[in-house]
Amino acid sequence: PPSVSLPHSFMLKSSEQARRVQAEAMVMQEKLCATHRLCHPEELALLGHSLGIPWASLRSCSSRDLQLLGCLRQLQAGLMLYQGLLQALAGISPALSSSVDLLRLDVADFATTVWQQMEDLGVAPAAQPTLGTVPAFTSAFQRQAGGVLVASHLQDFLELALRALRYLSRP
Amino acid sequence: EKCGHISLSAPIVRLGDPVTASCTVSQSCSHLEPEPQILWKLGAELLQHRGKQQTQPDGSQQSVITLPSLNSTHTFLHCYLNWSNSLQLLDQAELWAGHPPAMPYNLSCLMNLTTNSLTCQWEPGADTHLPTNFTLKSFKSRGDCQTKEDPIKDCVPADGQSYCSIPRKHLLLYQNMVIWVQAENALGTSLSPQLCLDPMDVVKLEPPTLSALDPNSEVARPRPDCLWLRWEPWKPSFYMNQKCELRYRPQLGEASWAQVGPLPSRTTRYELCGLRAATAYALQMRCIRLHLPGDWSSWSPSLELQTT
Amino acid sequence: EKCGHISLSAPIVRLGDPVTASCTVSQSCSHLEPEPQILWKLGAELLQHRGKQQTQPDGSQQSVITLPSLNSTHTFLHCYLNWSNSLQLLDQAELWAGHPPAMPYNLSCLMNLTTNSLTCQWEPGADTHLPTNFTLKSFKSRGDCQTKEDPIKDCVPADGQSYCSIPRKHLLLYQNMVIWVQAENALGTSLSPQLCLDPMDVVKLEPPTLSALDPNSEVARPRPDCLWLRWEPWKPSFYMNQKCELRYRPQLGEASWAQVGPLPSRTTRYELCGLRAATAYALQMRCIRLHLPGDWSSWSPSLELQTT
Repeated sequence: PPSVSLPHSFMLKSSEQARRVQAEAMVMQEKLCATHRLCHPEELALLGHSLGIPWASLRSCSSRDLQLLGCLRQLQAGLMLYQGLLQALAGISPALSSSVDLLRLDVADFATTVWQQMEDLGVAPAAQPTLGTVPAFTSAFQRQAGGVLVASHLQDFLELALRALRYLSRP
Repeated sequence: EKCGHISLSAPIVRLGDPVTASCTVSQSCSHLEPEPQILWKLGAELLQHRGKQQTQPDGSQQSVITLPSLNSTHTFLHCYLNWSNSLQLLDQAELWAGHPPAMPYNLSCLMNLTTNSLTCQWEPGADTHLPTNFTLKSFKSRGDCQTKEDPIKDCVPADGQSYCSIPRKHLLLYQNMVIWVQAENALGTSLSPQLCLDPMDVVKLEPPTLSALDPNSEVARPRPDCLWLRWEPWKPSFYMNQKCELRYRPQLGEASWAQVGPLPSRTTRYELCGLRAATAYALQMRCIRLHLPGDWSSWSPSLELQTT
Repeated sequence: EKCGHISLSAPIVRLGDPVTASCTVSQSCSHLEPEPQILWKLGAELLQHRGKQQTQPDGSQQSVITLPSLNSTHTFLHCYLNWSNSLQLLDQAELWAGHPPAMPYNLSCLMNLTTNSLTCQWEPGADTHLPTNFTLKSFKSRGDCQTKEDPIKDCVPADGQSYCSIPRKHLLLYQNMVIWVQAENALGTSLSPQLCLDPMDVVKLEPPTLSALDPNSEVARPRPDCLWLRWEPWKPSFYMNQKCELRYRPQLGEASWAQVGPLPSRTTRYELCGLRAATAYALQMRCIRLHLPGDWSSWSPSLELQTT
């Protein structure tokens, strides 16, 4: 497609949306630490690996090799993946459920914002990506530990997305 | 079989409209009277000679009455039988009169970042004298609200209230939605004008938190005409880029506010100079969303600081 | 298959009791380490060399640990694998320690004639440090409560509260019922002593309403040492025969109350004499059920009258 550029209003809104989701993911992580003493995501790498928790890549959004359409697609697909992961955490624990619900709704809305922008640019794939397969957490501990990993990685994912959006917003 | 039965042209009419009613008295009740006489009362008033009474083919007695203009909003119509000189009440019907709902107006909405719900309020319009249901209706849309995407669950306000809150799970943030109010009673329905808005563009922003800095920890020899302070935005709005304005004036006397702005929404150290020495000042701040639609927050409570 | 799994002898024990735990690490997780080492943490404390680790027939690793005496009421037990020199958390279990419930005591009930419900309150006894459920249990009975008639629906108080109200529809008035409180947590159950009462014998009676009478309309020449008043019982207790007591004293000074009684529970005209002239008096009244069990109401608010 001819060189595609993103409208300024999309940059502003999606950046704010990214910061909003990032703030909520941080709140979720703080609650998991306070309530369930799960405060160190680095201690959960092996568990995350054994649970088969997938991670979203934003390779096309890195400033070294930024491809706008690829970046949008990866951003949208990544948000759908996190929406699915957050859905799988349902019933994580009474203290956390409202945070997880709010975060899932905000991630879903952000995915919609990106998808509608791709549609407006006429670059949206025929079918919207599905939530994808996510692990089945079989214990409260797995859901809580999974919650720490998802919240922690979602913040890193959004940090990359914000950097790409800032990079794209430069005149 | 009913002793007496009233049937109405309509139980609810417009104020001043006519009402026709018939009262049918079964033979089992009227046969004891050689010449059974059906009488009507409206509220407490006996309606003299107003009903046309006839014997029906099945032997029952029927009286038909027309009230030319019903002027009370709520009253009772009673059907009596004059039974060995005592008025016997056989049936009664409730009559309502009022107006179809006026068009609700002044619809406005605010997004609450603490409850994450969108609260809309409206003016109901003139009293209809009838039970009238208000419903806040909306659907998700895109762009400039020309297309209708998913409908949103109706928001039904508590009785008698003219506001309703749409919970977060029914909202699609950062996209436009169409919102209106429907008023409905027995005499009709009316709709308010529609609003087209993104909930995040109507956030109710709270003011930032101002706090004093200890001058001595800031500078070696604090200037007598300066004050040191810091502020940070309202926590639920941390993620929103905002710009702010600071206003200040001596606490005593009636000086008008001096104002500084635009200022960033958070700073750990701000020096305000050009003030009168040894004077107590009141400082306030407000903020507004940057680059994107939004309203000014109210002014923060005063921070009271004294120049040295 | 779980990477690591803790199983406990019991998740809830008595304070100071031992706890035995095992952590089983599946081969899929431990095979990456030549000599997988399982470590334990209790709260934030790493338990050095306290677990006996063995390889199981299925190749998994299992470490068993015994905590001789659990002294904190709520803590976490963590199972780690030392994995290429980084501690990897594989599972954690929540540990609770506390006491079985003490016997609830001081159970008392009052029948509320406005809400027509029987409200009972009790002392819960010492804190058990564990989630403990209190339930107000009762059944209908007869005579002196030796027989058990119909059971009554359990009354479950709101969280943390030590009172519960049994609604009218579950009560059989003017008959005895048996009531007690059950306290239950993971370590046991305990029951309060039982009460045998008729709800109508424990009515919370409110005081009567005192009102002044105009002396001039009572007598031609009102005596300076008298006051005229009337009273009627608390409306919801109108049907109860009651006797009452009146007490009075000058408003000023520290005179003790003078008392008159027993008096009927309602009178339209009462003359109180023998008082000091030209003095402001405070009058109060209370009542109690007549001939049947009941408690005195509290004293009514003061009626202030002035002798002439």
